[in-house]
Amino acid sequence: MSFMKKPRAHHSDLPRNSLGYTIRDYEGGMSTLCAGCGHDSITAALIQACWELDIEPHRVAKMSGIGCSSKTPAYFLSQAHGINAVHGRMPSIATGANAANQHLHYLGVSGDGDSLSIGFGQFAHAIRRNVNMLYIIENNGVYGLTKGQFSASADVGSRAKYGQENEQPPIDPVLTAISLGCTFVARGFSGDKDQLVPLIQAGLRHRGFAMIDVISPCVAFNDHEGSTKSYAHTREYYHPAIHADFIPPREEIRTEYEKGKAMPVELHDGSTIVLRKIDVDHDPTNRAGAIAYLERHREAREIVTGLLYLEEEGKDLHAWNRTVGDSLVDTQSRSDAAAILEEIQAGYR
Amino acid sequence: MSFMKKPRAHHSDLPRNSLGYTIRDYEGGMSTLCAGCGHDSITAALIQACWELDIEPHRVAKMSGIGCSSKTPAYFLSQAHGINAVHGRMPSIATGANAANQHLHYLGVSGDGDSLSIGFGQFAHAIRRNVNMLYIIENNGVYGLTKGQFSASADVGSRAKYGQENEQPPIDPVLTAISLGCTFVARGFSGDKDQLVPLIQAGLRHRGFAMIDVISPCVAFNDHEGSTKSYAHTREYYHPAIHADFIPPREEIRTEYEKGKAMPVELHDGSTIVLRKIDVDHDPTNRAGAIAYLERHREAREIVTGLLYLEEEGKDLHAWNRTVGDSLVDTQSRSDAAAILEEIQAGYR
Amino acid sequence: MSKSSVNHVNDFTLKVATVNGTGSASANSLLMKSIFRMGVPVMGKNYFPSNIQGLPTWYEIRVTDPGHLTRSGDVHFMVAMNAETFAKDHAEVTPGGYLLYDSTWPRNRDLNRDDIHIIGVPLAEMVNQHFVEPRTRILMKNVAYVGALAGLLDLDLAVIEQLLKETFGERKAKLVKPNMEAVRIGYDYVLEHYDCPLPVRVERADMTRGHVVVDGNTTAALGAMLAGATVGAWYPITPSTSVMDAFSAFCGKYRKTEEGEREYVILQAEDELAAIGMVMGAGWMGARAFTATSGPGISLMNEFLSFGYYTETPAVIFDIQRVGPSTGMPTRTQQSDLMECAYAGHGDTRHICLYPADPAEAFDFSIRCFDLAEHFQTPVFLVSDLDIGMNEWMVPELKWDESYRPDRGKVLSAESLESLSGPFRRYMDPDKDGVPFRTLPGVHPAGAFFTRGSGHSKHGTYTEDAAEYQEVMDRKARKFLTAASHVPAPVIEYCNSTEVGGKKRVRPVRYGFLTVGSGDLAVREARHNLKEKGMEFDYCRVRAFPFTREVEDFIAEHEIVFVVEQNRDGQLKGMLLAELEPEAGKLVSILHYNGLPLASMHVESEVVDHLRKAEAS
Amino acid sequence: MSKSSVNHVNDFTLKVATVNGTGSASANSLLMKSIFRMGVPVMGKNYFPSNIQGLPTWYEIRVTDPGHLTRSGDVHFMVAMNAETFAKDHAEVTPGGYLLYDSTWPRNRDLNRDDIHIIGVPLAEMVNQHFVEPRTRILMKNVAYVGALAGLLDLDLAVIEQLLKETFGERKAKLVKPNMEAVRIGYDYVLEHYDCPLPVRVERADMTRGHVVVDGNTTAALGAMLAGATVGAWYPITPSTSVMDAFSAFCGKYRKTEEGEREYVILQAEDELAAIGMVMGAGWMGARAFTATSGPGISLMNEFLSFGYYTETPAVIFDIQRVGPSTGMPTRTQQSDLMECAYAGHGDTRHICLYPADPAEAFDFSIRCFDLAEHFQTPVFLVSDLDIGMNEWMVPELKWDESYRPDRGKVLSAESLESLSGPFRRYMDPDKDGVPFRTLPGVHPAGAFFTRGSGHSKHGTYTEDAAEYQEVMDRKARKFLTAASHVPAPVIEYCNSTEVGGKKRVRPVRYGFLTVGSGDLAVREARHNLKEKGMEFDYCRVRAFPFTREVEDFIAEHEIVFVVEQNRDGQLKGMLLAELEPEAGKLVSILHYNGLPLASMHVESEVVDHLRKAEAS
Ligand SMILES: Cc1ncc(C[n+]2csc(CCOP(=O)(O)OP(=O)(O)O)c2C)c(N)n1
Ligand SMILES: Cc1ncc(C[n+]2csc(CCOP(=O)(O)OP(=O)(O)O)c2C)c(N)n1
Ligand code: SF4
Ligand code: SF4
Ligand SMILES: [Mg+2]
Ligand SMILES: [Mg+2]
Repeated sequence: MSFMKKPRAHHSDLPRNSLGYTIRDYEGGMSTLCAGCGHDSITAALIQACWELDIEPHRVAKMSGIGCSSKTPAYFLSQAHGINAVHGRMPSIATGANAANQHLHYLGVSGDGDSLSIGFGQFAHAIRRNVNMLYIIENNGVYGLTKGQFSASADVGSRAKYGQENEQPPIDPVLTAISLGCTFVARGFSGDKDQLVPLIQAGLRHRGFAMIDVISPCVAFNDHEGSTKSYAHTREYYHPAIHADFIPPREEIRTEYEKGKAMPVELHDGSTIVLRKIDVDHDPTNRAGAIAYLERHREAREIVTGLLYLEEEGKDLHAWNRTVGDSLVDTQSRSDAAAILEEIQAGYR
Repeated sequence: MSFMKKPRAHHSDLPRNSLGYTIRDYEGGMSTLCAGCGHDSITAALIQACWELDIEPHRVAKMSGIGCSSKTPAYFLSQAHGINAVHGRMPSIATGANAANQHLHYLGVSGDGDSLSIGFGQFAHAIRRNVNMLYIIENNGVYGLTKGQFSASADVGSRAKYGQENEQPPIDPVLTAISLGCTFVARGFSGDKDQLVPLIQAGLRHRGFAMIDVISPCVAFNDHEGSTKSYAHTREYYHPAIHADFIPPREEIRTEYEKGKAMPVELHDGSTIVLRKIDVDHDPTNRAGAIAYLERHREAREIVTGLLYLEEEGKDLHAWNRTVGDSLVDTQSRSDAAAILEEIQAGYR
Repeated sequence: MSKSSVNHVNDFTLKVATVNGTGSASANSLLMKSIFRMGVPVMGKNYFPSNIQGLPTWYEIRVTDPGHLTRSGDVHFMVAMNAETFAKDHAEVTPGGYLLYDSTWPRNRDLNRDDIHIIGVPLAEMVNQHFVEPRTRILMKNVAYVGALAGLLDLDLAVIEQLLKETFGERKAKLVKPNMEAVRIGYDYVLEHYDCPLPVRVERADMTRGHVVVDGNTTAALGAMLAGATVGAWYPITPSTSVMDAFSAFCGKYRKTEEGEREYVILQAEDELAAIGMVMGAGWMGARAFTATSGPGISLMNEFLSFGYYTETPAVIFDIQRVGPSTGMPTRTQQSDLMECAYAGHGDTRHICLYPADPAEAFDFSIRCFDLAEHFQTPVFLVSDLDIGMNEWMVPELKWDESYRPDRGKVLSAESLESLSGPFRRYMDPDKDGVPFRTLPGVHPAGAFFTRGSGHSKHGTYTEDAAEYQEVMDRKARKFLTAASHVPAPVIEYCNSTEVGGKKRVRPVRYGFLTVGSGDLAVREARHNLKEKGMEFDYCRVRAFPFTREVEDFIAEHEIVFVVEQNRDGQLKGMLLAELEPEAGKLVSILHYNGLPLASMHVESEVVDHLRKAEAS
Repeated sequence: MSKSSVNHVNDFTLKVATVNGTGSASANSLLMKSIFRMGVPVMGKNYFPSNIQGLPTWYEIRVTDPGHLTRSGDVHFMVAMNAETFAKDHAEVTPGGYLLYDSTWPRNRDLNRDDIHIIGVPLAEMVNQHFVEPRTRILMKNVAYVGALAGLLDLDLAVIEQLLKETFGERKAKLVKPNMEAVRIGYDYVLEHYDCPLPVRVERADMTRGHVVVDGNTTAALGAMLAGATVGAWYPITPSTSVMDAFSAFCGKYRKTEEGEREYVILQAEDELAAIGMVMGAGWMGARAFTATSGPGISLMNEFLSFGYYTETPAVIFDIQRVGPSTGMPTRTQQSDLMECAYAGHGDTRHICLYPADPAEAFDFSIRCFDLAEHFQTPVFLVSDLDIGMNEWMVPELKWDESYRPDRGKVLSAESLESLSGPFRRYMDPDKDGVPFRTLPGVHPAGAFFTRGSGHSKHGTYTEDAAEYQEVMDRKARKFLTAASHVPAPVIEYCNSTEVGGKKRVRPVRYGFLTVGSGDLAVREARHNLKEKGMEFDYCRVRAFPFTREVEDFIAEHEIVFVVEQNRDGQLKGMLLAELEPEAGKLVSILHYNGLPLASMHVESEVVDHLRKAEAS
């Protein structure tokens, strides 16, 4: 249960990041998910990514909706505030929180049911507003917590545990996000931590809405034959399109990348993402091209992964609002209130 | 007001369709919209399309949400049942009604606010279910009825009546619909009835969800300079990509079309749509191609119109549900109820 | 042993504490069902966590009189299989009771009450010796405790074997053998090591004939199918999900043509707003349609419910209540949506609600809901709860009333429309019962009109006119009054009632109990126990909103009416006060809202407390 | 002329019937404001349609005592500019009253009452002669009737000119001249053709000093700005839209840095579910945040409101009520969300509500809402309505209390967290007032905890434990009790009250009025008129939910309390019954719900009726 914090004994031998924290300091309560659930692997990747990035744990705001996936913020960063919204409505909570205080790291975790069914409108509009946050969809193609109904990301032809076949086209979070103007769109797999960790790091550093769709098999209800979100199926059709190396500010880009195959993109805070193309026909900075690329591979049933689209120039919520630098949390009574009131009322006589 | 029916004097000189109706029989109450509102032109196109198609007026179910656009079903087909849902939720009403009775023509009218803001989730999911209906978005880029706020279809850089500039990327109903797997996607302009009428006819005949995004300027709040949904701007950037001729069943395809430039597509009921390409680089039956085409023209700020994507093979709601042919409205008590009850209860002892 | 022993043949409570996801649910069900098959009345309640695997879960079985199949509050026998909750479970046993644990591992020495009997059985050890496959080992440990209990409580192994055969059917018949081996492992061990059967045990009887064991979500779904519902739209939410699962299964079997075509549509909506919208759309089209949900879903449906009320669109909503507010405790029970359902929506709205007490009534009321929704052209709620909906109840067999004909309400046919002289007017009151005529789309051009949630006149036209608006609202208020004489009357029982010349004559006592829904049996048991202590109470169970005349009279007849309900704020009491304006101070709340089903003991002690205090002051 | 004449100097009602979208709104506003500037108390109410152009619209101006600036129910002067509604408007004039119409066109001969004075002015003809541009002609016709009224009612042309100058400002100064010409056209015509001024007219006075003319959405927004709200999230809906428009305008002026950077964020959400979610997110983060909406929006917010209640997240919601149910009549007023707001959400939820009576109180209460929301860590409603929110009221100037300091509630600072000995526990009750301590994100690791709408213990941890769940719910109930002594007390006025040694001593009369919000002035006027007829009533205006002690006492002190409210179902009465359990039969409803603001005449006649009937029986 989430209140059973893991013993935080001091492991003096564990490596420490520049803040002096070991990776244990980024852990949370004990998971209550099923053994083998993909979501737990994503939790582990998040912990590693934050530790490596030297993020102060308490400067993160963790947010989620409702579902097995949405429970996970209780399992990492126990020194950070977290909030479990109602089902599908985390994007609005995140938007409001971010509006009030732009100085925290916003980390949202959702499920495919939470984001693509009940929450689809809020998901789309948070993208439109380019809220500065990392938004992870732990995508298993089913409703885990309510025991195995198809979600809106279930592929045509995918079979449920008891045999029914899905015939409705899936909502693909990646395609949707790109077509809605999302400025950072990636796909990962809970089973590939090496790929996932730098994606998470880049997403956290990106200024704007960063969406990572992580295929995360549900061992209880959607890991059988016939499911297109099982471990086996994902591994078979897994297709890394691009590899993203996240390089913190001031760190040298050490490797020499072959020209045309690698592409360093500098983020607003000075860090860099080096995109190494595995598929040369994919340009992750061209929206139309990225869509066309996805379409081609969709037809081949391939699950393309990596940082699929990136636009570093988009204005985030505070940029287009032209908000002051301070957070908007403090409210003091104004000394000029009476004068303002008088000035305004002059027009009401 | 909508209850002030126009005088239905008999104009014996008006032409009649094969059912013996004049176009007057397809009219509705008097419009209460602003003089010059684009929505009224769409109403006129709908009236003409239904009359020409020889549709029995009372076999149409008219549905809408809330907004100026959503008022229009009161202004056509007064012999048809209509329903004004709550704001943004017409798709669910339409889905339920259609589920209950697949034998009517379903005609939904919505606005950009109604469909892309509050109703975005329902809009997307009605597409996923491929509900057999014509769904028109009367797109003016603003909330007309609540007096001029930007809607989610407002373009970046578009200016509101009192000068504010929109900085959030628009949700494009056409791109969205195609990427969600919509089987019939078109765009029209309230100012071009010639193009619009056959699109409406084809959409009504298409089995599945047919979406037409109709640019429909709001003269009260969004027809000024700087607006990208004004009459002037739309005319300037108007770009017909493809022309669709709708040809009823049994009617000969008379014109000889130049090869490669025209493409007849047969609909499930035997009627045909002949697609005449104006832009040869656009293939309206290729999803990836259609998206790429749209993206290219979007970058040029062009408003491409016509039947932009068509898939005639998709299963509609009743096909994937495998519903019986009858409507599901009649309920008689079953003569075998007692026996069923006994059989079922045998398992409860 | 100096300690006393609970000595109840066919009258005790047994509780099993396990971890979820280990297969204990089917073992517990087997246990309960085998008692039922022995002809002994039994109740089974499942307290499960809101996750899939690894958290504490309990199953409570009560063996008792058929009229008291409810929680009493006592636990006479605890099967403590979960190390994490062992201390709590151990503490909960009634003095003189029994605790069975898995003695494979040593238990905490501190947890060793000397006023209860502790029975160790090395379940894991024995099962692990016998079975190899890890998952089988986990599952069989549960079957083995069923075997141990069979020995201790004197359950019939033949009955257990028969149940296993039925469960596995032909396709999985080969599973019966290993399961019976596991049963035997437990059974043989206790027979060898303990004095079996115990004083607390089951004895074959003949008290379950004519009864079935079933949950209320299944029966509600069955009602919907037999009432002819053809469109079901829903969004999954605990504890309502099994309503649509059952509806789907029933329709799959009884509602397909020979070619396999479906005479129904089930729509898994994207959320509850869409689910109720679909139901409204189908209802407007003329089909019988329904949705099933729980509290959060009702909250999301508020806007459409207001629309349904105002446009007079039939719709049926099954609310399977769970613990609120917000997400609350999704797998625990409560009656805390009473107000929300009755008044859901902004503006002056009110909805017909039926409150079943058990799965049998859920079946009847499910059917009634569809009739009322069409008769009164309005949303109608079946307000059930997790306890009724998801627990297995022993109830009298469901009966089919052969005279039943669906009440489709006042719908004008094509013929009547054809012969209409003037235009069709949607919102009139031709019969002075507040109920207008309606027409269905596609039937006839003369029936066409525009349904709108905005202001409309009695003709169905758009209006912003003060008088026209009010006229329609006033008629709707009259319609609601009419409904009060159509909804199920309360169940009322007097302590003193005599039949004189075929007429019932009653003499009310001073005090009455008034309750609703799943409070029924616990209040009845409390009433029974209090009577044995010399305190008499009349009884009223409200079965519908609007409240009927009989409820008003019952309250008027008594000095104090104890209103027993399962929520914190006394919602039913508040509604009674607001709607009926009884004398001040007459209604006294007895509340229970911790998520467990109401226990008779709680009711009893609260009443006694209140009366003692009242006397003292 | 044999007919009588209404002869009221500074005491009459004038109503203007026009078509919307023609510019009449500004003409009417000019009319009202010029009376105000002449030192004469005035009320202006706008009855506009729910469309943009071409439907009937009315503006009602009442000139009277400052205490009765409310609808009386009479119309002494009708300006009938709309052919479509002419018959109805003509019928509405009080005998002896006046009707002005545009005599450019002949009017229907049937519509020619001989008990009123009919004044024809060829407005269109004269205006069309003078102006050329079509749009100008339409606009100027309205200005011309203002001119005609100036002549007939003796309004000061200099005042009108000054107002025009202020309206157009420097940028559009050249518009003043043509407007004054149009004024003159009407003015000169009536002076030439009628005996001006009429017996019904305005006379300069000095009764408006220290007052302003303003609507309640503007003042609520002003309150929000001065209370320091920094995040506003909303979805446009009539009649609440102008709240956020005004907030945006005020912030644009007073809340920007010198560089033009905003110290606030206004979010136009995609719907009301998102709007309240944003407010909850900002409140959780520690900012003062609010939304403005109307009935349908509240319905959509139910789920999040339940979340806010249960997680104890501050939020402020302005509900500007309109006519329900469903879409209802969006441009008409009602008080029909009283119950919805108080109990919004499933499960046991209840919310603090403040009920302002006019724009001045909307200002004060708007500020109070933010303090209460943070003090009690819960959603708080400002329950206003269209009448208060969108009509222009003459009210005493708004005053700023220099001693005001925002009450940010119990928030632990980084320092207190630093020195915390144990872990932070979110849901305790350290001060025995039911109010726990909270922490804000990002402040200190020791303050971290997980906010959840699912079951939680007093420590803030996840729980499914019956006792832990209940403990938190019980504390919340206590918190709500505490709130009852923090919310605004009712305004109570007795007919007989004396001061003895500085202490007020009252002797209640038999009957009392009890009302809420915008019912205030109409009930006061009714009370005043009834007193003149020899009938005395004490007065109570409820200003908040939970109800305070004083409300309970007021009801107890009177034989009958007439509960006057603007909805069909007597929602306030129902809440009073449910919450306070007064003696049966004591509360008598006076209801008004046709969408127009309450008129004093209606209250008066209903009371008289009731008492007459009671006497007769
Ligand atoms: C309003 C509402 N409706 C329904 C539910 C029930 N519910 C809880 S989680 C869930 C689906 C979760 O699916 P997903 O987001 O894919 O998460 P997963 O469990 O698969 O990780 C549903 C339907 C709810 N909590 N609230
Ligand atoms: C729940 C709810 N929120 C808000 C409104 C107010 N409202 C009515 S129409 C509308 C926007 C309509 O915009 P659009 O759909 O673009 O239609 P248009 O008037 O531009 O044709 C809004 C916000 C409402 N009716 N219901
Ligand atoms: S049910 Fe599926 S998603 Fe949920 S915890 Fe288990 S494996 Fe993970
Ligand atoms: S406001 Fe705009 S959308 Fe509405 S009727 Fe007028 S022109 Fe049309
Ligand atoms: Mg999922
Ligand atoms: Mg619009």
